[in-house]
Amino acid sequence: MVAPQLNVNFAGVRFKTPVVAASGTFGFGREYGELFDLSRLGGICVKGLTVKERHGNPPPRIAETPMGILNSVGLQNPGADVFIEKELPFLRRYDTTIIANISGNTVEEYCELAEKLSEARVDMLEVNISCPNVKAGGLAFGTTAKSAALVTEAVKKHSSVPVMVKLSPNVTDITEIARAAEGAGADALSLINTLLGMRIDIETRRPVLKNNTGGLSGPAIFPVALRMVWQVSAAVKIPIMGMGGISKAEDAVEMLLAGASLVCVGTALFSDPLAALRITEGIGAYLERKRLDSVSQLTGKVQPYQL
Amino acid sequence: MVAPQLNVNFAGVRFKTPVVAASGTFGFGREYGELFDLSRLGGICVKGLTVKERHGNPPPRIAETPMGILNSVGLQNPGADVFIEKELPFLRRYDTTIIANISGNTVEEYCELAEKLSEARVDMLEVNISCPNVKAGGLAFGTTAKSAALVTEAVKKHSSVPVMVKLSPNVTDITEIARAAEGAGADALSLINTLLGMRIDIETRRPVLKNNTGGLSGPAIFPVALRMVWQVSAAVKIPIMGMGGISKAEDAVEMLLAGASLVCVGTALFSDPLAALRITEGIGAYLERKRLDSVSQLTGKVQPYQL
Amino acid sequence: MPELCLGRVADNKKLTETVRALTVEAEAIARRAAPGQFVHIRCGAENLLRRPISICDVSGGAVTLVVEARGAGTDWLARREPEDVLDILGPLGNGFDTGGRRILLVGGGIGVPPLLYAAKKAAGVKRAILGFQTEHRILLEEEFKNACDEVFITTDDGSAGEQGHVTAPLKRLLDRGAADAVLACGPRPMLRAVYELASQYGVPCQVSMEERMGCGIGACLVCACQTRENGQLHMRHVCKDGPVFRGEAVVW
Amino acid sequence: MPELCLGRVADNKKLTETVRALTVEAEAIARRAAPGQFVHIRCGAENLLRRPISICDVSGGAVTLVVEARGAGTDWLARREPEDVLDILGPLGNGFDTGGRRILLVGGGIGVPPLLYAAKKAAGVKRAILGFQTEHRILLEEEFKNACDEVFITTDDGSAGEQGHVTAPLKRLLDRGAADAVLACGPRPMLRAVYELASQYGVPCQVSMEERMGCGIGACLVCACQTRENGQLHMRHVCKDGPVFRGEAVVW
Ligand SMILES: Cc1cc2nc3c(=O)[nH]c(=O)nc-3n(C[C@H](O)[C@H](O)[C@H](O)COP(=O)(O)OP(=O)(O)OC[C@H]3O[C@@H](n4cnc5c(N)ncnc54)[C@H](O)[C@@H]3O)c2cc1C
Ligand SMILES: Cc1cc2nc3c(=O)[nH]c(=O)nc-3n(C[C@H](O)[C@H](O)[C@H](O)COP(=O)(O)OP(=O)(O)OC[C@H]3O[C@@H](n4cnc5c(N)ncnc54)[C@H](O)[C@@H]3O)c2cc1C
Ligand SMILES: Cc1cc2nc3c(=O)[nH]c(=O)nc-3n(C[C@H](O)[C@H](O)[C@H](O)COP(=O)(O)O)c2cc1C
Ligand SMILES: Cc1cc2nc3c(=O)[nH]c(=O)nc-3n(C[C@H](O)[C@H](O)[C@H](O)COP(=O)(O)O)c2cc1C
Ligand code: FES
Ligand code: FES
Repeated sequence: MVAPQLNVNFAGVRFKTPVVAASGTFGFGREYGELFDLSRLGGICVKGLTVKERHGNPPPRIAETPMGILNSVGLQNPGADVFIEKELPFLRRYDTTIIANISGNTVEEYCELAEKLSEARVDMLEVNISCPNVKAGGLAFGTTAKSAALVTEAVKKHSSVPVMVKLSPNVTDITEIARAAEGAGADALSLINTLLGMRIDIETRRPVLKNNTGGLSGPAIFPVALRMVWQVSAAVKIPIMGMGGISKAEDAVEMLLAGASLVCVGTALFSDPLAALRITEGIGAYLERKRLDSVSQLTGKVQPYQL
Repeated sequence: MVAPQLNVNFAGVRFKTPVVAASGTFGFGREYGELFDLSRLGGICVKGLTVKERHGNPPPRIAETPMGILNSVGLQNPGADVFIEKELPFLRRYDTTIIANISGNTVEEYCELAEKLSEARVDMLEVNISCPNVKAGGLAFGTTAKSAALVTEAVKKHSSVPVMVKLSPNVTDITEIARAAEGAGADALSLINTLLGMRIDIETRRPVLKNNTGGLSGPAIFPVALRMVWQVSAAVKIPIMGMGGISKAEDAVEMLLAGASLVCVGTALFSDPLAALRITEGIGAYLERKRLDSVSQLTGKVQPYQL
Repeated sequence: MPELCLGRVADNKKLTETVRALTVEAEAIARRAAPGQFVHIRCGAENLLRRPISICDVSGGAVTLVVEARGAGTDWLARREPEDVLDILGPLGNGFDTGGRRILLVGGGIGVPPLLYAAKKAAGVKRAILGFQTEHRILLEEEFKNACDEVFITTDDGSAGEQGHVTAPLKRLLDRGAADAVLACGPRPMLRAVYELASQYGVPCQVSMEERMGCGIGACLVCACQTRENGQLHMRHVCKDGPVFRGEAVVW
Repeated sequence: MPELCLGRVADNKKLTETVRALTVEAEAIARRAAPGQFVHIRCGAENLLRRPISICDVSGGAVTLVVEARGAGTDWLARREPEDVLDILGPLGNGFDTGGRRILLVGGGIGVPPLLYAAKKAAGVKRAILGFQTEHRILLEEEFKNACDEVFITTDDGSAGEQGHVTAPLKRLLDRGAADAVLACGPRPMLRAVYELASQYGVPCQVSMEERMGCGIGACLVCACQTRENGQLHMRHVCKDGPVFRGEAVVW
């Protein structure tokens, strides 16, 4: 039998494998690039970019929770210009798909970022309207259908590359936001960003994070992420990049079956820096075992029970 | 030093200890009553009651997730009348506070339940507007401020005992719902109910739960629960019963510091049937170590960082 | 009345490539255990839920548990070593009624072990039909031969005993009128086939059902099993009302 | 260039009630390790995050890690036994600059071990001030005596060495003009006091900072440490830009 096809055509963009590094957990690839060849990844979502440099929130910025972590980085990044000048050329040396994750305080900032980064020829944009760790922008845009549509529409006008909108799980009905983004022209959706959480140090009576709250990621949130991908995939026609707690190939397969075309791996990299590669291999092995010749044959193939 | 006071006056109702068994995980107490003396509990929230008997959802109704479980019981219960006749007298033999958890398909059903159960002299009502496992009623009432207020107001009119409203975490802004319930007369709030989640069996390509989705509980959700209790306690003046993933005394202390006056223990009972007792002891030990003379001194005493 | 015990592992014996027999000292449980009952075992801090495992045998203050390593929890359990301490809740559930003059035990795969204690406890003439996939998966053959008057082995591939399913020897025995009661444990399709066959011959059949569990004691209502009793539908619970049900009560 | 290694535990020696010295065979890491660098260790499946532990010493293909059991992860680590295999990422970060004619090492508590390898690697005259809470918490006194020209011990309660903080002997040595460089590791308040004292004497001071970590390699940006360099504020990262920073660069 020929080895199963792992490549995916996602909103017109080619991914060598269905496994992508999640934004914010992978920086701009330099560090993980010292541990393995970045060309082995399907794609890289770079750290969230803003118009101007941001220093982020004060530390501590991370806390451990049962099978999860909380982070409150707060979009620290050198700004889009520095990224384009210093980081993108480095990433371009690798044969992998580069996705720029963008966050604005205003719709105008999103547009400016979209323009700059699509001109710089990243392969795709991921519009972050779901960061729980910044005051202005971020999550605020992601919690109503109206503002999600507004941002999406504006970004689409200013982008020459496909636009993916990253959804927040901190909402009553994620399908409503998903449909709004689709209606406004999004080429794809990514979900989920982190769930807002908190921990308190009972000795000091202080929150563990200096930002008081942070975003919950890791295996703990996997069932929520899977449910949301399943719901959203039934609600929209555009393809989905699924993430949230994926730490092994079996999780990735569940996510694909639930309706994702690609998966992102984030927090799992902290325990195992090679997690994305192991997951890629595991998906291949699963396909072989099931005698399927392409990973795309998994997408959305869960058979729900009729209620 | 005298042993610290563990009793709590909660919306006018006395609880011997701050540790209560969570609704749906404890049945009507008979089974756990074979393992320990129920009088050692601060209170018992009984299994969700409906007007008529309900058989619940088909099995499998449970799935394991990383540090969490999904359940889709679907409010199986014998109906309020049978409870009043057969179960309440049994529970009354113990010196513990009895809270009736009620779910309706309509506002009228909630009222009927409130009337019957408060006449039957349960100590308190917990109005479940947050069950993710039933089609009608349940969660639907808990996801908008308006419907939450509607149910609360109606139940208050028909209840002669204090009314606590149980909030869902599956919402964009839980403080909005909390304030609506408070405004409509709720005497207390309890949170959180389960987060909606899913798992898929990658061999059969079927959801693990026959109901497709289920409610996520257990340590995995603790950071989300803690954050919500913290947010809600800042938004309302009525007291809060905090729950979601509490499995040890330290978790309970965090929850109290975040703003809860009582804590519920649910899923932790499945790993350790004596969890509620161990948590009670641990809270006492913490108070002694910190030289505090009453558990109420913990409520809301987290010192957040100024942002 | 279930007990919560810390039981010391006295022995861990390999039965097949994936199946282990654990002997666990748990006096309070051993003393009360009835055939067909189970225990609910904590399998390390990583696994939030306990795992239900049937009581295969009781001797002195110890219970024998036969565990097949399938997933994370049973895998953990199968690796326990002598002197390890297990957190066990039991004995739980309603077991087999072992009364009757001529008892026929029908087990499939990992459903075989729970029948051993039933065989030992039953008073009458005892026969057992034990079905496995293949020869090297056969469990407890000697033990059943010691406890029963007659033992029939079937394997799916014919590598040992009779080739095929347990239903073939079952039918022959029922044809002979050799059973007053059938006690079955194994995968659901097998249980159903056994029950249906037995009921054709008017022989009462008890089946031991499996369902995913939470509390294990009847409080959380997750381990539902629908039954029809006196024409009425009920939602029963495997952990408390079962695991053993009358075959005709189960809504198959 | 960090390496991801599976390192075999060769030894686990008890140093104090809560502190263990683990010797781990990890050739690729040992070969490149510089004083002040650390490794990031997986501590069992229950702990999602790795734990950063400094390299205390290197000999042959093995690194010595001195671990204080404080929480879930270090507790797990401290219980590893010979032949256990550890998943280690390292060596990580920027270590100490051990150049200079007369080096003064100042360590507090579990901040003492990382200075040992610096003492061994430094060429000049080496002195060490090591502060502990109390006598039975003293770590590596012999080792430092072997590696340094002079060693001063302080304890908070005066049960051994000089009573008080490391700053007292530090001031005396600085008064004597006995140091061209100070290298410090310990709790943040101590680091700050040591840096401020050294800077009063115009002696450059390097400090090893602690922060909670995710990736450990500079990608996730969680381990932030604010610095002021050439008048400009920067958000640096302990895992990659540190753990060792110039005292005057840190925004205390
Ligand atoms: C009453 C009863 C008696 C049993 N007796 C035995 C026995 O003597 N020996 C033996 O090897 N096995 C027995 N089983 C089956 C055994 O409980 C499951 O194989 C085991 O729970 C699977 O856990 P895992 O960690 O290996 O699998 P996982 O897939 O990791 O389990 C995930 C979750 O699903 C549950 N689960 C998965 N499969 C089953 C199943 N078949 N039945 C119930 N829950 C399941 C687990 O308990 C756990 O909660 C019995 C089951 C029941 C209900
Ligand atoms: C560069 C560096 C070098 C270190 N070298 C050593 C050493 O050689 N020996 C030693 O015993 N300890 C050392 N530490 C401290 C050690 O990493 C912490 O004690 C350890 O992470 C605590 O983990 P835990 O599981 O015991 O605690 P938990 O409270 O369970 O930890 C929860 C989370 O907080 C983090 N955390 C808690 N305390 C600290 C801390 N003080 N610093 C950083 N993260 C923390 C943990 O890593 C984990 O992510 C070092 C820390 C850093 C940053
Ligand atoms: C440390 C950290 C930083 C993150 N930063 C970003 C970010 O800049 N932009 C973004 O869209 N998502 C960010 N995320 C969210 C992740 O991309 C991802 O959506 C989430 O962590 C869930 O996936 P996981 O459980 O695999 O980590 C961050 C997550 C972590 C843990
Ligand atoms: C099996 C199960 C059944 C539940 N049934 C109910 C119910 O009937 N009514 C209700 O308000 N909450 C119900 N819940 C939710 C719990 O009361 C609690 O809010 C939730 O499980 C979070 O707490 P925990 O993590 O401590 O379990 C149920 C939870 C579980 C696990
Ligand atoms: S497992 Fe809880 S009722 Fe059966
Ligand atoms: S821990 Fe990830 S950047 Fe330092």
